Amino acid sequence: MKIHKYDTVIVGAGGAGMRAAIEATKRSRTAVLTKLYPTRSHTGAAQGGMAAALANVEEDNWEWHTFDTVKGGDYLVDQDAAEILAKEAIDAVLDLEKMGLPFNRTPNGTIDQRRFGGHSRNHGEAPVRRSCYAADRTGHMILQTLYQNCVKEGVEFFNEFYVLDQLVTEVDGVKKSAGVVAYELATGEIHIFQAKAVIYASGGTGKFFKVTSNAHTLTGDGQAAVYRRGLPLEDMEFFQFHPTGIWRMGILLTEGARGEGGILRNKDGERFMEKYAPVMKDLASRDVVSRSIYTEIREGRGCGPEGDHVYLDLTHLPPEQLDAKLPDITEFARTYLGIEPYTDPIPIQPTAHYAMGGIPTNVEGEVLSDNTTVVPGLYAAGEVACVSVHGANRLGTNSLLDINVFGRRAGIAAAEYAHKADFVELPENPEAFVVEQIERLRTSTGNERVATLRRELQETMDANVMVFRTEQTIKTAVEKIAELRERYRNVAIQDKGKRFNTDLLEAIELGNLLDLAEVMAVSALARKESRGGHYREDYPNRDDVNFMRHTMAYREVGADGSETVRLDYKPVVQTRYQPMERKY
Amino acid sequence: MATPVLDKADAAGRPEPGFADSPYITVTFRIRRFNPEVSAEAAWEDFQLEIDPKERVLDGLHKIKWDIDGTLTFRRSCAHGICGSDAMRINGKNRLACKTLIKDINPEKPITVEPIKGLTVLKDLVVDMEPFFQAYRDVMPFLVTKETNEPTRERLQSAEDRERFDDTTKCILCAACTSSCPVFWNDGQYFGPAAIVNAHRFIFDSRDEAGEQRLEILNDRDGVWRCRTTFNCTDACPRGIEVTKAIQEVKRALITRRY
Amino acid sequence: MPAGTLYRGREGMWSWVAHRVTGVLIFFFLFVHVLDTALVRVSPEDYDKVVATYKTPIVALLEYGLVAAILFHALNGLRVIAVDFWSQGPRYQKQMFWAVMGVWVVLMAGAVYPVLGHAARVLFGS
Amino acid sequence: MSTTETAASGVGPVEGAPVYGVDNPAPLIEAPRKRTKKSPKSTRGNFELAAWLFMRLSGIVLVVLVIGHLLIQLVLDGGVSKIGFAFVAGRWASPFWQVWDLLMLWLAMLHGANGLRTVINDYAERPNSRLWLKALLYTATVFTILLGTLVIFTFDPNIR
Ligand SMILES: Cc1cc2nc3c(=O)[nH]c(=O)nc-3n(C[C@H](O)[C@H](O)[C@H](O)COP(=O)(O)OP(=O)(O)OC[C@H]3O[C@@H](n4cnc5c(N)ncnc54)[C@H](O)[C@@H]3O)c2cc1C
Ligand code: HEM
Ligand code: SF4
Ligand code: F3S
Ligand code: FES
Repeated sequence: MKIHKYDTVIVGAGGAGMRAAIEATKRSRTAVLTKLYPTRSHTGAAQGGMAAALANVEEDNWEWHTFDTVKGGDYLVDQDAAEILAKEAIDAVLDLEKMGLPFNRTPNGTIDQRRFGGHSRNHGEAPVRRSCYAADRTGHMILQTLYQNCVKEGVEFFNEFYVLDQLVTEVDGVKKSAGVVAYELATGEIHIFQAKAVIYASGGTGKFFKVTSNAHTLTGDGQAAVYRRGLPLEDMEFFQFHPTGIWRMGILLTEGARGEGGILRNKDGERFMEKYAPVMKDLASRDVVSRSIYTEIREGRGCGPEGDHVYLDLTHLPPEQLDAKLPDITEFARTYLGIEPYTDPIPIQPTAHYAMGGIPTNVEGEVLSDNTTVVPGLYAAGEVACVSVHGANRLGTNSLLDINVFGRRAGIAAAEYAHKADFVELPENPEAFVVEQIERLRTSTGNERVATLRRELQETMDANVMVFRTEQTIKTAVEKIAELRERYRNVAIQDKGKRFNTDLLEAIELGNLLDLAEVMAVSALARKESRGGHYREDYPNRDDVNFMRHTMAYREVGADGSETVRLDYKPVVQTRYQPMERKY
Repeated sequence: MATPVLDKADAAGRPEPGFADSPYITVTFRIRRFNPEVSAEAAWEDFQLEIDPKERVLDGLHKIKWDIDGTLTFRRSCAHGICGSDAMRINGKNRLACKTLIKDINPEKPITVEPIKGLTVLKDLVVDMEPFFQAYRDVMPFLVTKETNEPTRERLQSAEDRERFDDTTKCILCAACTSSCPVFWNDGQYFGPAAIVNAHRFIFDSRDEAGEQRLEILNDRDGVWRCRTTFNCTDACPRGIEVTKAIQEVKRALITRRY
Repeated sequence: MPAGTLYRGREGMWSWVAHRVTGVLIFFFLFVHVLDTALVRVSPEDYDKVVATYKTPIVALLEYGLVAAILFHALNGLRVIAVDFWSQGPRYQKQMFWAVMGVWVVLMAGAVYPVLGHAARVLFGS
Repeated sequence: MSTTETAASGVGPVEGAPVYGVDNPAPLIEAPRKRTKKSPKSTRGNFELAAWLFMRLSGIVLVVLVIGHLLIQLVLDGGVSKIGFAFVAGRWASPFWQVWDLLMLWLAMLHGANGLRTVINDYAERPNSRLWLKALLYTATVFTILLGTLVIFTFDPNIR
């Protein structure tokens, strides 16, 4: 075991983590711990773009952007945060340009912008061109540019270090962050990082679904580590399902495909979105389209021998247009389906995409231990966090924005806190939890396999808490998860070694997924309304009287060691916009 | 009821393009295993799988890891060719396991899977990427500008100037190119194509002002001049970057700068 | 080398391997060739003696190989130069490689009689 | 369904007490040479650039010289069969052929030597062996070039 001391420790090197690192490194001695090489982070998968009211191509302003964000999030958005997001968006984009990001350009040399779902001029009048982009690989360019600047600033990375535990010490009755415990993949060694400030930027948790656009490594480690220490998780029931994932694989086909004129069709070749959203049709918001697709499938109009998908039809578009505007997704269709999008429709189905919920923070990125209290020294930003700027449903292109705006804010806030604060004493045996966990798995003689449990978890999540939910399906999921958690105690691994023991880590990741799936299902069960990504068939309407509030989930450990999820609620911050019906 | 599961009988959809019926086939994966905690030697190990030939090699590796032998070790994350984690040598060529379909590499014969060449093997398919990233860091892979007061708006750049270096911005640092280069195999001192690609991305960016320094770095004994135009890098690049072309452009820039 | 660890490169790699092998071969030949030619300075008789040993069929065959090596190296060298200095060169390197092979085969066929003709006459009478 | 052909998960047969273990790992399979933080031992100057350019330029000239040489030696005049002292004497009587052969000798030797230098750099792993091989190469090259030059310039057709 090794002990390191840093002012600031950042967990995760995706967009949010590296944006924070660039600020924190300038101001304090900073270490970035990441379970992947930074450039492997899933930020690189984002295709569409990053929203900012630059008004380079048409009239626009941050106020409209704020409105769209609030409305897109079905009014569950904290409006003070959304305002900051939209205001600082402009500088966030300009900062990235200064760092070297190769945005596409307009004929007069400024950053080009394009339309994206849900972004409108003057409070919903007409679509607006707000998304700044770099071909169809904006996320890739953001990730690369941030990494390049980390190299420039000499940011200190600990690559392939898995953070497995958050250290919390109580000082005078106040819970403070003392540091983190990390596992070095290459050697199996355990490292304690004592830090004045810790920033979580460890990304999403999409891997508890089977069909997902998320990477294998997005297992919610950050959320789980914090949750396990008694800190709350906010709005975990809200998960975004993107309508167009490649059938069975979940690989994302960007909204841009429909933006370019792509049409969704059922097995009869019917353009079914005309029925569900007569005005916006295929370009209605993500949750609406996803639900429509599943309705078609359920009513027997799905395609294929098992009737379990629909088609994204691009065949009427000229091949040149596909080559110019959608090179990556046409390549995906060719590579993974062996389908030529010029002539054949692409089988698609909704895919789990983005966690709106996460570790609750205020607008400075400070983590909350209840509705208002800040945990000194603990920060979070990016998909792992819930500020909440996305509310019940995130608008496309707002997440790349989120990671830059709040990544930067958290980086500055944490480093400045580290300046004035002292190190917090480490708890006794700081490594105890991790050592125990690893030893248990390594020596377990149980008969359950990680892959089996994970498969069952993913299947139950896909079947019961995906696009459509009811009391009954969620209960089924809760029960199944409880069963899986029980069986997880008996899980055994085959690799008993120390070096690159990915077998062990997959087992630990599964444990995190199980914890978070439970929180999600329990939170969803209690929310008896439909809002944004959370759609309850038994309560199909939004209920602002009872549920205009954030869910806060806490882990309770009973006297007998039993674990339960305790739910609490937090009011939504409303400043300018009163809830209205959400129509597109 | 939630996400639907239909009876196969009542779903007489129209026939699938490219998805007729997917018969599972038996495929042998021949994997180069090495575990320093067991033996100092690397050895081949065969695994037989029932697999849909339309699945990826990565799916095959997962099947092995999850259902047969949990000790099999490899890196992966995104599973669709954008993170660059899983470059490996499949049937003798560098590729991404997640971008290679079984049916495209002759599943009749055993599919050989080995770690990429020229980097220290740590375990099974995992190699030490540090030297690779070190070469990347050595070419100053970041925008350098002299301006003292920060501009309040973006710098302008014409669409043509932006297009000039578009190809090399696609790089995902997977190392498929560098570890396919015969010069690199024997002499890890060579910067390697990936580092040159990333230098190219800035040398030809009209906004950048350190092109001269980067060229000087690549004028080094281990710089661009070591490239023997073997094109393995171009053939291997999963992003379709014309790597050799980029290297040649750097060479020519060096020459025109001198003469 | 255990089976399978050979990198399966394509035209570019194999042409480079051949270019390198032929280059080294030619260099060593040149070295010997200068040495033997130097004999003209020392003793014409010895020179003629040495050259006479070159006039056997076996050496003729070796000579044919040498011509093959030089021609390949020269033609592929021109291809490499095109890749270096012609901006479209890298894109057409495979086509150029096959063009090189084509020209090489034609030239080698053309060289059969001039180079091997004498040897044939020695062997089979003329 | 799925079966493994070899026995356990490990690698290769293990006989007797295992030598390597979790806490006593075997040496890794190292690459021949690795880049490290110290690696770019900067070699300022344009030597590599010049050498690279020289290879192309000399190559182009050599095409003419060498192919011409081959044509004359092997094809036009009847091939190796009639080469002899008299033949050489006849050719070197003309300054044109003297210059031709001189140029060819120098260019080919320098081109070849530089080519071999890269080959040595690529394959000789230890700095020491690189040093020795190159020393040998350069000596041989200088020797050959000087010898050849001497022969061409001081050639005496009346030596008999
Ligand atoms: C396919 C796809 C397309 C998208 N397209 C868009 C788009 O067009 N526009 C948009 O705005 N948003 C888009 N999004 C959403 C957006 O890309 C993500 O939400 C965002 O990139 C998340 O960034 P992040 O920095 O929070 O996390 P990530 O980029 O996921 O980074 C997570 C980091 O945490 C590290 N980490 C995780 N666990 C640990 C641990 N235990 N210990 C140490 N380190 C750890 C990882 O190594 C990684 O570096 C898309 C998402 C997907 C999946
Ligand atoms: C006939 C015309 C010739 C041409 C057009 C030619 C061209 C070239 C070129 C362009 C290269 C550089 C290849 C690279 O950098 O990848 C090269 C390399 C080389 N040449 Fe030549 N060459 C010719 C004749 C010769 C001769 C006569 C010799 C021997 C003395 C020779 C020996 C070599 C060697 C050893 C190399 C190095 C190979 C390597 O590094 O892979 N060449 N040649
Ligand atoms: S150039 Fe291509 S092969 Fe090389 S690292 Fe980049 S993406 Fe990979
Ligand atoms: S493989 Fe190597 S030799 Fe040059 S063309 Fe590519 S860098
Ligand atoms: S797993 Fe990301 S590139 Fe293959």
